[in-house]
Amino acid sequence: MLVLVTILLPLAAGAMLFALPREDRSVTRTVGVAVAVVVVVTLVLAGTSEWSFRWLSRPFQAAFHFGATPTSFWIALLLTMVSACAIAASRVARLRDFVALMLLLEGTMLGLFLARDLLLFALFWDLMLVPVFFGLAGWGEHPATAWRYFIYNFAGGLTLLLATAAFGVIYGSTDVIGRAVTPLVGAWAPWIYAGFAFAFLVKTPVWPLHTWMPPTYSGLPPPMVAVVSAVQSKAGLYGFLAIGLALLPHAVHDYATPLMALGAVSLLYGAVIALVQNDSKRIVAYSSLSHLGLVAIAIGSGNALALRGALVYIIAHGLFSAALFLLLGYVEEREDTRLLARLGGIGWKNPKLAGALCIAALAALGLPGLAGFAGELLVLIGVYQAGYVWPVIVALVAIVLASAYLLRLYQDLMNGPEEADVPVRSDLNWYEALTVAPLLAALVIVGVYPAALWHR
Amino acid sequence: MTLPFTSADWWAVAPVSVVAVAALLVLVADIFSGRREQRYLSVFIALGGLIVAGVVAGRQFGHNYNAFFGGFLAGGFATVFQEIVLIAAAGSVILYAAMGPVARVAGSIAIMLWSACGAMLMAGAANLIMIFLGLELLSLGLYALCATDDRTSSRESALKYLILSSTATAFLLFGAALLFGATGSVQLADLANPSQVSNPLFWSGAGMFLIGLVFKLSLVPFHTWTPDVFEGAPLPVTAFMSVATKAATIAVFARFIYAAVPASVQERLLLPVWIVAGISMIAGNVGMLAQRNLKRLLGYSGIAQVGYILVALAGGTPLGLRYALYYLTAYALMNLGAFAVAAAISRDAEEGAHLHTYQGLARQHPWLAAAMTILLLALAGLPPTAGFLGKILILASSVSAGFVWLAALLIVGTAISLYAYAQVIRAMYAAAKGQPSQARPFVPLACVSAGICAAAVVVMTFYPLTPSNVLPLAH
Amino acid sequence: MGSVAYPLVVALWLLPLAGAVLCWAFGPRLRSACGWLAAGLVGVSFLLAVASWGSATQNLGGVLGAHQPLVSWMPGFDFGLLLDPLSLIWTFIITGVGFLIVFYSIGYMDGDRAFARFFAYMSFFMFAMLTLVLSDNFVGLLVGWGLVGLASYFLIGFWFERRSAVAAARKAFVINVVGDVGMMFAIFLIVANVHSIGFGDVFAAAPGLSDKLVFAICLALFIGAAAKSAQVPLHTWLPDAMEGPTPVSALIHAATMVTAGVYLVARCAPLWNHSGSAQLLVATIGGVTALGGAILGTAQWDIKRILAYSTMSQIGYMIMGVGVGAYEGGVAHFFTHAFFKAQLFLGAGLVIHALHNEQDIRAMGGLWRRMPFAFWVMLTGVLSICGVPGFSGFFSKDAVIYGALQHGHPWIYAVDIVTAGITAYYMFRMLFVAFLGEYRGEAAPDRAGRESEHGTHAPGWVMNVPVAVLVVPSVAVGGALMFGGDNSPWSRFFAPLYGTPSSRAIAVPPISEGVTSLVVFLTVIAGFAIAWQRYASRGAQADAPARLRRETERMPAVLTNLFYVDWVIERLIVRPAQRLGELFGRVVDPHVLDGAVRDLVFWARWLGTLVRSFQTGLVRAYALILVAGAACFVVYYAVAAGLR
Amino acid sequence: MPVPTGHYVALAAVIFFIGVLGVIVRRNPLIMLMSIELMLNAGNLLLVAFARAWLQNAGQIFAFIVITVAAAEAAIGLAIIVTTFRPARFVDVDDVRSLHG
Repeated sequence: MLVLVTILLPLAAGAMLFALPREDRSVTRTVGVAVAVVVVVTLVLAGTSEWSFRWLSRPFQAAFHFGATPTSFWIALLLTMVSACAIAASRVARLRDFVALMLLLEGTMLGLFLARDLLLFALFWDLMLVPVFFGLAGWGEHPATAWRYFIYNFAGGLTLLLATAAFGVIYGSTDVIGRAVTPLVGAWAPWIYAGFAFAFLVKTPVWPLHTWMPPTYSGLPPPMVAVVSAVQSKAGLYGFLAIGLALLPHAVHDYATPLMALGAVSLLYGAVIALVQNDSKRIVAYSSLSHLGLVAIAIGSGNALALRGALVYIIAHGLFSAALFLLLGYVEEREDTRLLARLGGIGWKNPKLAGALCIAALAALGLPGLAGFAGELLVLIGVYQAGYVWPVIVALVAIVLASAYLLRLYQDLMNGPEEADVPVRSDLNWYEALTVAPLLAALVIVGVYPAALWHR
Repeated sequence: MTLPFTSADWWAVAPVSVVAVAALLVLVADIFSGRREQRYLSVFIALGGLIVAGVVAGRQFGHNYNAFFGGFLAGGFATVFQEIVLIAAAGSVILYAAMGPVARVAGSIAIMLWSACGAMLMAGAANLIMIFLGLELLSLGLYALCATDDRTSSRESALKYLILSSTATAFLLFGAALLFGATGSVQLADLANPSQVSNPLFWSGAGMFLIGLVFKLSLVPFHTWTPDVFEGAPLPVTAFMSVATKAATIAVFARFIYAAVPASVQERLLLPVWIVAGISMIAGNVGMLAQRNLKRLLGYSGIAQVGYILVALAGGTPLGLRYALYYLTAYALMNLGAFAVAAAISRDAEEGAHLHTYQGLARQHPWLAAAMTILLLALAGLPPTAGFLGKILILASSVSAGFVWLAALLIVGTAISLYAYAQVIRAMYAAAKGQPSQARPFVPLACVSAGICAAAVVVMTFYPLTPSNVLPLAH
Repeated sequence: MGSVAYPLVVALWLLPLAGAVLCWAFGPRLRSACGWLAAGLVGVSFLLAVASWGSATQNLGGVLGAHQPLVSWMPGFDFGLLLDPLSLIWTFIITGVGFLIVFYSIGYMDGDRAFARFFAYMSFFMFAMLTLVLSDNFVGLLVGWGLVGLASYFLIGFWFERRSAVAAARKAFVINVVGDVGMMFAIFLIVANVHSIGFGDVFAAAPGLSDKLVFAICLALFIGAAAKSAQVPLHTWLPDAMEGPTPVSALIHAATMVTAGVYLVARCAPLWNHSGSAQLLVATIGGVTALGGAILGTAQWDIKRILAYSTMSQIGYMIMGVGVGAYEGGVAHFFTHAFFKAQLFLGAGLVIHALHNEQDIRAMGGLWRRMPFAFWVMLTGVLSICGVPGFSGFFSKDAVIYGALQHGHPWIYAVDIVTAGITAYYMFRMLFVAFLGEYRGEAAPDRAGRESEHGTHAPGWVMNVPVAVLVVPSVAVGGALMFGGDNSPWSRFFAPLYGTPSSRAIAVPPISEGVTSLVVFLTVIAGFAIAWQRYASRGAQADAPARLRRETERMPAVLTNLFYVDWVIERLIVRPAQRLGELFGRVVDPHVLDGAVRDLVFWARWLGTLVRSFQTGLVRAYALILVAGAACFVVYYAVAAGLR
Repeated sequence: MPVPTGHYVALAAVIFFIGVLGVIVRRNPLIMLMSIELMLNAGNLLLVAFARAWLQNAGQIFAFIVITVAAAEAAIGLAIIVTTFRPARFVDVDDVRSLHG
């Protein structure tokens, strides 16, 4: 029951905010943050309890079945945490509608990650596109981006739909996520897997299906892009873990090489582009294309250690990409630009901002002792154990490149001589600092003791 | 002399009769009513009649009855389709009250109700005569309705509809005659015996009969009339046509393939229909792209949507029929809701048809825009709407029936359709550019209807009512 | 395997971290107290290190030193601290020399606008370096490895409003990441084959592994070592690192961090012992670095860069030593080098500080009269680094050189000797040009923001005392500990780890140790003589400025361009990567990949126009289409009826 | 000696085809309407012929109903044509093409 509350609360709150008569920023933010925090609590209280209600009996069994699995619990926790921070950090125009959208986004994504039924998963898969779409349409830089985002991901959603239907018909039930089911085999399996895989690859995204992502990430307002890049991009990877490997392991295994190849290409491709981008948000966007390629490789390897690492890395990436986007948002807010060429020397006057950005960037480039490193190391050890050498080497090259472009990002913003033409800036105030502090703290904790994620 | 019919026979057609009488009442009331309240009076009488008919029909659902020597099968199957037709009629009649002033309301409403009678007859028709009768009753009414407006486009649509539809009807009749020749019986049930498999009369008859039906379903390449007629006809008529005609025709089609086609040849006999359905799913959706007129756009969309419904039937399984009904219901609600919104924002009969009218609707009537968004997303098959669940069910049944290629075409078509429906949504949420968007009328009745449709479309996702006991033939 | 002293170890490990956190958190409030705080905490952890000496050398149940797991990720992934003779030596240097340098910095950084931040970084560095040397497993080692890289990054780029400093910091970090990546690969190899990351398990399993595998592991490890210890070809970051404040150069880029490579090889001796080819590789790289660094040192004018190249060259010696297998020799050179190189840097720091940030020795001269203290400090340092008999450097360098011969590497032996001569040359060159003759510098303009803001002031006692203290070991420690070959306290100290040097000796050298020392001494004299003749003789003193200018002009391009290593890296790696990025970002992404999707949309629209083109509006056309469709139906059914 | 049913079928087919041609080629809506009537009557002919062949009067009933309906259709059709072409001097369906695309 509590799990249902966890999902419905943000949805209801979002709808209520829309009904709020007029724009009242303080009320809006208070409500939004309060709800987001409460959701964190309820999620933790709910733990892995379940709630189920019959939906379909024909043509296959389907149920409104919610409940966290050990894997999805952490992703959901990440989601609620990032959402809380992001909502707290929201300072856009038309705040009421924006926060409402953020809450709807949180609710729909909670539904996705807590869904134990494939059909439900597919439902929320499409549903979670809508808030982002309106976010892009209402606050983005080019409306066209919204359409690109929507069309790409909706196409993925459709193949997901077809695959789900086929799975349900053949398997007789879609109420299968997170329970020990006999894996699906036979002539159908590869096609069903293809349907799922396409959707997941688009969403992650993985090369060459990623072109919707850079404009989306650079176009969205920082709080929303923080949530999208941190958690929504994990929907695909979670799908690979909870659906691909759990229900169609043979298909995943048979087509592991293409998956890993795409992951490897993404790793290098994203990293190389990030080296030369001038738009700071795009650097992070391409970096996440690169970083998530690593998880794709881990999934392809199917090695137990690598999958543990994948979970750690999913969480880690969520944390540092959210932090990076929020902080870059603060920078842009102060400077009215996010072009590296026009920025510099912010660090002197903004030690807190610089320090926070530094931690986030270091976590992203895999500094030992922070979460990113633990994930990378476990993943690569596992992949190497599984006998794949070339993806490991590619990943190592990408790590070097990552250190190059992330330092470039940090230094070009914070270091160097102060630009003459930039206005006098104030450092993060305690409230702003509070919106990123939890993420950075979590980065350190997970980095020092990642075992917490699988000792549940 | 005494008629050979029992009271049960009359009870079987009671819903139809109620509607017919309601139409008469509308006309009579119109004589005695003054100018001002005229159209509201007619609308409410009509709605009352439709509701009564709906209740009566509902009473029949449980028990199937074979009336008029097997000419009309009441209950179950017929009831469900009749209810859909009644919903369509109600949803369209309301629009007369919702829109700005339109000519000849009472007459139009009466004719519409009689057309509804035809559609209801088709829903229950079990022999060729009844099918033809119902079809013509429906069509003749629509010919007239198309012309009720004073615009040239309205008259033009009437002419086109008249000529093309009559031609198609002629095909249907000729096919019916051949089928009669094949068996010597007009009963669909008698066609189903395997001896027909090798009868050329049966094959050619079935072929021409299907041509007539496929035309009414406006599947490519028999769709050419649809966009023009949808655009030309008055808004309520288009709404009615887009739902009632399709519902009634699908009833006949379903009954034909389930009851009249020998199972052994079903696949070979119906292949062309599935092919045109597949083509329609693509053609209809791409046709929607870059349309500037909502009615025309929905005309093309209807072409594709019927394609989806046929995909559900493709399996020829009872389950498939139930999913077809589910999606048909959903489709009816989506279309009626969309037309209700169109009516709600139009000061004259046509304004709601033009997409530029929707510029910045979200600012003025956010809830109306929200309803429209839900309805359009439902048409596109996005959650949490019946369109989404319907698609899942259709995909499931077609996959289980082995029609994967149809499922694939459905997916492709849907992907395209989203882009097309999105044009409208985009217009609504784009800031009204150019002219300061003029204050729009706010017609509660239409808004209520739109709201009900939108809500129903959402609720249907969570309570997927796919009626059981819808046997095409009572055995 | 716990022990009494274990909590002490944990404490001495964490104290600098506490210092870092405190300075970072309360820096603005503590202000100048930060320096004392950081120095104090480091001092305490030095005392703790001394206190845990006993437990480091004890041998309980086959486990040498104090060792105990702290936390476990999963089976085989246990993390703990290990304090054995090897890590103890490093701990002494890190905390001891570290303490002196931090103390020195209180004076040196006085008045810097980021005073507190500096000490936070320094403390953080020491914590990281302690993690590196105290960790009992490869992942912990790697963590420390990465963290010291980070600390060095922060401190090189300490004055981050200077583009050159920022660039140097980035360069150092990226090259070190290359090294980290190499070590990661070694860890993959180890885990895949040994299924554990603990030193104990791995070394125990080493004999069972195939030669090729051991070589691969050693190679991968050594990539890390080379990057960290500035070995060819990953050395280019070290000279640039001199952008950092001088105490940083003294502590990180001379005494401790850059010797991590030596520690790694010495720590993994069991692996290297099983792969002769790996030993040869390491020794060769070390030799090349030693020689190359020395040669480049002769061409520098910046006092800190001269010291940087000398550091590179001396680390080359150490790497050679541990490479050939003379582990305690290499470690010994690290030990003494830490003292005299720190002393040299701090001495240079005194000079630079006094001349407000003038680093070019051509602009110095005659300083021995102005600042005799600095002169004597530098002189003793130079004598020590050159290996003049009696000074510490002599013993350690001798051990390395003779070790090469003992383990049968005559070529390396030769290279060592030559390098010793060159070293003498360029060190005395620096000394003479900077301190003898007449003062050539015009009061250098005060470059704002760099070093301390206020101009020339005689270094206070805060800066002098540490330097003075350093002189003692850099002169005496060698004689005290390393005299007497196998029986020297040093060898006995390391015997539990490595056994005695002669016990591992492969060949009985044709040349005795005494002769070696003599030869080395003669080459040193030669180097000294040339330097004297060129820079200190009366003739040279006469027209020093002109001679120096001429020398600057005549300097061979290959030396001024540092053997073109940077140039090659730039052209072969950096530029191509950037071009590729441009290509992908500007062309492939928008036009090829996204373009493909846009084409799909285009075709959909095209199909739409096609469909609509049938809607001519002509009834008869519609009728025709209808009939055509009907005809198709009829044909089909005719055929189908025929088919049955 | 009765005429075999096949002849009726053939005749009906011919009439129907003529009707189809008329709809396609003629531009005068009135004549198009006539052609449609022709097609319907072809159907009627079949019905009657088969009714006789099978000795089933359902065919005749069907035919009567069709005739009735056809009459109604003609009436509505004429009305529509009149309203449509009232302004025009010549009656030509090709002039009616404001709706297209």
